[in-house]
Amino acid sequence: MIKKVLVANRGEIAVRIIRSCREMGLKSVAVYSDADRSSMHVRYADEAWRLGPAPSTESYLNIDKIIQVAKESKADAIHPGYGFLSENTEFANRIREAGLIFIGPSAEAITAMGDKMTAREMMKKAGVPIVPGTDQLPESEDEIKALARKIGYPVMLKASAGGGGKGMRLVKTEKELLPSLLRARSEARNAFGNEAVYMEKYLLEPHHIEFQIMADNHGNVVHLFERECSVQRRHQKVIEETPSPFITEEIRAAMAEQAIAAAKSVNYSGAGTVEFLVDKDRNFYFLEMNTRLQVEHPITERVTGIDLVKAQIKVASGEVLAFKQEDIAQRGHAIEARIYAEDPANNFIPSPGLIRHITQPLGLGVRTDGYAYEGYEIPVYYDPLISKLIVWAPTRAEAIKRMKRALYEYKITGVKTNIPFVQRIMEAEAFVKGNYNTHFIDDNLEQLLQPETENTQYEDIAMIMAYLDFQNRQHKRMDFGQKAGNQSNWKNFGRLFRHNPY
Amino acid sequence: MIKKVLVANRGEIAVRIIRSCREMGLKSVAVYSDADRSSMHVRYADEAWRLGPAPSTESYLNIDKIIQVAKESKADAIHPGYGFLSENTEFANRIREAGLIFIGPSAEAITAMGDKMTAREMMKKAGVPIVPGTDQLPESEDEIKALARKIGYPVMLKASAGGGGKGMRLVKTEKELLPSLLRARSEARNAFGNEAVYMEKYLLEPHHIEFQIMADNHGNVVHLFERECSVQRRHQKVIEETPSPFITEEIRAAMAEQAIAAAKSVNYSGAGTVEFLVDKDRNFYFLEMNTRLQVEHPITERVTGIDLVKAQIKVASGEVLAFKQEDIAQRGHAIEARIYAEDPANNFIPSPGLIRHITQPLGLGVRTDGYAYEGYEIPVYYDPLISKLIVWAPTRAEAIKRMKRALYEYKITGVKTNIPFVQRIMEAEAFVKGNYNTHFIDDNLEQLLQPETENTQYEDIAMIMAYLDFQNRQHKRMDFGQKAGNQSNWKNFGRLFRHNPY
Amino acid sequence: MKMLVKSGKQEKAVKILKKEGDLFTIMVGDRTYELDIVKVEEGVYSILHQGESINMEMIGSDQPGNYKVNTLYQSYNIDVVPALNLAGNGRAKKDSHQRIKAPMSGKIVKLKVKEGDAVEEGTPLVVLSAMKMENEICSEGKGVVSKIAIKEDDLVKDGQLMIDIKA
Amino acid sequence: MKMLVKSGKQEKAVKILKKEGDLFTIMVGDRTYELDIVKVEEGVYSILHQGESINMEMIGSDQPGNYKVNTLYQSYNIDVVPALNLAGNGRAKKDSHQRIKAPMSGKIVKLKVKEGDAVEEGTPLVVLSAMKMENEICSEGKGVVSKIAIKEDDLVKDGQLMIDIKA
Repeated sequence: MIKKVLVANRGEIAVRIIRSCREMGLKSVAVYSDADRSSMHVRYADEAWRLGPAPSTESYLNIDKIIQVAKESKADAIHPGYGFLSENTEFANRIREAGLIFIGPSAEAITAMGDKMTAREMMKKAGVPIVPGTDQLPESEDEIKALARKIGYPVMLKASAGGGGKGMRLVKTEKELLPSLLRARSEARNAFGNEAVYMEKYLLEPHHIEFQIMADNHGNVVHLFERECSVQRRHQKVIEETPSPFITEEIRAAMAEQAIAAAKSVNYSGAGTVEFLVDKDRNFYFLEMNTRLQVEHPITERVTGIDLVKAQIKVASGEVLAFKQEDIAQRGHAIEARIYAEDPANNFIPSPGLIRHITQPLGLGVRTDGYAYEGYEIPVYYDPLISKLIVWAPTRAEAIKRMKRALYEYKITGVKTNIPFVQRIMEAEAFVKGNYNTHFIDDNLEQLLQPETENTQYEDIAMIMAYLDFQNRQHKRMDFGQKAGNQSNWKNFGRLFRHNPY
Repeated sequence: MIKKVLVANRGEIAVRIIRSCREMGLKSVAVYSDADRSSMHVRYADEAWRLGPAPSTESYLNIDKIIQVAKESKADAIHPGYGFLSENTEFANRIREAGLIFIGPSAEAITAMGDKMTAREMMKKAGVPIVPGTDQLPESEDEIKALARKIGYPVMLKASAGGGGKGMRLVKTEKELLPSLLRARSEARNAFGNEAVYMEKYLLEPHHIEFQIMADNHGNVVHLFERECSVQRRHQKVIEETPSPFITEEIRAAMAEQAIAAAKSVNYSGAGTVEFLVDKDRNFYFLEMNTRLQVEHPITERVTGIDLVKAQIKVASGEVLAFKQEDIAQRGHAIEARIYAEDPANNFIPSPGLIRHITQPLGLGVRTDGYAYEGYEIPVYYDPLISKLIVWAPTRAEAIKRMKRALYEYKITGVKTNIPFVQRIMEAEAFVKGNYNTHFIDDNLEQLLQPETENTQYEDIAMIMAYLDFQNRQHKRMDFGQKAGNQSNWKNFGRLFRHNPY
Repeated sequence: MKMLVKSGKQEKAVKILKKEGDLFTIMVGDRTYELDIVKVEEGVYSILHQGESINMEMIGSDQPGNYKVNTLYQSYNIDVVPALNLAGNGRAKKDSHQRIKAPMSGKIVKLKVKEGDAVEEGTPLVVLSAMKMENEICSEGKGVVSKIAIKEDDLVKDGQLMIDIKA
Repeated sequence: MKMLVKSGKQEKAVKILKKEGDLFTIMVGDRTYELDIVKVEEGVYSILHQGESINMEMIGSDQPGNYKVNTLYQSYNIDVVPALNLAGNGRAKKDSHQRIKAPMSGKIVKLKVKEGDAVEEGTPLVVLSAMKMENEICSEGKGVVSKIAIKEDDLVKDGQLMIDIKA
């Protein structure tokens, strides 16, 4: 039924979605901003259409233009990816009004779950446990302070329309409350066009564990097990794994049941994720439901063998789910590392720029979902995610070792990345033992940022290499000046660096 | 117990073995010929030691030198990979005499199975069905002709010490017999240092189906199911898949039983492969046993989840197999395509040379085992295998589509490759239906070599691009001559091709 | 200088009608294309044509103006040549020599003819070993070996002249 | 000209004692190394040292002789400088100016000071947005804003001077 899919996104997720379209024999339409003309999703799709200037508000968030392109290109369905318009009710509605298929749940489900406060209310009614907290915060600063005192510090500020850590702030003392609120509102406004913020109790030693849901339009809802996402920095996930090393079989079953109940309460359709916070005593609370594909969906794909994008497209076409709950099993262990263009040594500031060299890790049990290539300039306008590195192995211990091996192979030059930081996480005792919660990075930051112990020999050799390269260049330059004379000299020298197979 | 592994091989298999060593925390020692100083296995290993000049006889086949390097580098085990010395009894013996561990079976098992004629004798005794054929061929040309007539054409010439299609020739008529024998002997001598050749009946519409065996030193022997390897060109495998679309569950069980019987008859230890020919009526015959890791082992790894190199190393360390027969299942479907540096349009002649550009396929369900990188010059001395592309999906139909998607992403420039040819195989009706035997490539060669139907538009655009590039270069060159004058002109033009993200 | 572009038997004139930024309006033969052309990697171009995303890879050769242009499955051998040269172009076709070039890089393991030998179509000339395979190279026609430019054990490069045969 | 090589606080003389093919015997400071050095990719070298396989990636900067050299986990910032220059080298250290440079490429969303303003350690100066995150950049010390080289909505490049503060 669906023949041509417009992917209203960019970066790795656009490429990933187009991959599945290609495997299904569907035509794909990429859209791009001026900053993305040479981006991989444009090169990889069957068609590519311009949206507008670089800022997302004028391109990837421009509903009118996206629908216009869908019509001109004769696409019959739109996949929103994650971020951007993926949880925007108006977008879903406008697509359906235009006679096109939105690859996602109903606008009602998005509205219900998209507004975190409404979602809390609904879960309360459905009997799903929720974290103690407030409705939308009032204007009065005194009232806000009173609410925070009542809940008790630390508290969490969250964008009502939020997701992905944007507009989220942890507040530990009253002094930080108002400045953090301003920042949260500003980020929420920029990211979602909605500055409503609410407040929740901050749980102790919490785990962030989520369940993948898949539902069709015929009343079938299944879960595809959990993802443990507690390795976070500033509420931004860095490492995800499945199964969770923390929960027991009983808790897993109870959470799965509640996740399905949550999805059913909004007549959910398509792929969705029910996020829970789990405290140190394994009490779990509904946190939010993301009504879209999740960044970390590949680890679920790896342990279940199900291609979630294909499943989404089939559900949107009206098909019945191809698998029943009893068909779905978690096999082995998968870990995902998000590779960001950022500088961990310098407070993790983003590091956009030109990719001078990239070597992807390959081989047994390794999957890379990325979009960067040699010579690509990562723009400053969008997310710093370069790629996702996913490994699988029969056991968690082996998966960690495989991840270390893959990170060893992963070379990206030109921009700074968090690869060495992720490597350190894989070596950290708490992570290796599976004994960590959302404070893991903060608690271990010093160790995670520590450089390798000094190696005089490597430093000496690095100095030698700099010297040789410098000399090599000097001699070359000299030769440009004096033609005949020194020529043989530097050429000889130059040749020392080139390998001749004959 | 094993702490440092010397890998007595090169190319993709050396890299693949070192990957598993790295994941196990073992140090790796690469060895290299002069043609391979800049090869990936040298760069990827912890240590790298020179063996000698480019020709294999002076490097990768130089037993003395390899053992000397093992001692100097303090390696305690040697992994032979496939090809080269992997099935050389003397090598296995010399390693053990030097007090080192050979990661492979006993010298006796290699001898028994390595000599194809001895192996046939043993299987006859063990009750495993074998293909009608001869012992080592006599010197007399008349006698050879008589033997061939007795078996009946077509017959197959095979190197007694052979493997991997080297020294193998199909002979359809008496006229071809002696020239083919000369060629087979020459190839056998060069590849294995042994020119003994024997003759077998050539079966009708045969399938080449093999079983992966894993055995430890404590009497445990398991099989890891079959691989269908009937897509061959000149007895060189091109595509392998598992499960086989041809055999039934009953035949699979019967073949597995015989494969285990074959391995037990030589007290086998480590990873091995029992190859069968299966005729159109699903009668199966023992063909040979390869006493080493097989090129196509990754598809077995993918459907069973077992890392065969790690399993080999553990067995060599004296460990008991970590899995029992009932733990091993075939899940989903895996296909491997061998990517060769060769020119299908020009009689498949090898195409060594400089890799100017390479883009590896990535994403869900794709594994690449290769060793080439941008700027690497594939030497003329060794095998033309660049990499192996392995895909997995829940079903065979989806795996084929995924393979097509991965091939679409796979770009290698500078040398000619068989990527378009493999793409065509994935589209061929007989392959898609799973209805093919070892004649598949010959029977479909014309279709498999046919170029895409003409696309005037693409040709026009290609002409435009050549024109623009040419003009661009011309203007650049002019500018070198006349400094100031035309400068802005070509610079402007040059800039048209560069994307500026700001 | 006016240039023509050749691809196989086709010969067309190319004319840039307009360019604004990355957008080109170009006429090739009697057809006009509006193309959005961006160089994305060395020798790799992303081209948008009426929405369609086309990737082309250009490989220059030693000969100026000669390109191999790869699209997804197709590979075009294209020459950009001065318009003048085309008329009187009679190269190679009527050559009475058969120039045997190495079809791949490799090593000469056997030389089967010597200068002055008469050969037929199919007469084996040399055995070239590359990547572990021995490849016999045969004469494509009748003639006399006029020159042998290699000897046994030589390493040859793809395209290197090995033997000249006079018809 | 005699050159010295600096890495962090280290300063060493490098001397090539011998080279044969890819094999170098080189003295750095008072240690001698025998290295087999091959360039394998642009800016990437494979080095063998007593059997150990070491990969180094060299990234040159705009400043001649300045390199970032990456090994597996370590990154060295190395300068090759004329021996003469080192003695009287007193740059930067005693500078009484605080030069606030953009720590990343991005967009100035808010400018929080103006020329002439007095600032303390921790005074917010600008808010820089990059990759969807807002980053507040603060003064590292006390002083007076002597120059502002940017304005709101400007796109800045990593390392670009934004504000000059006089102590």
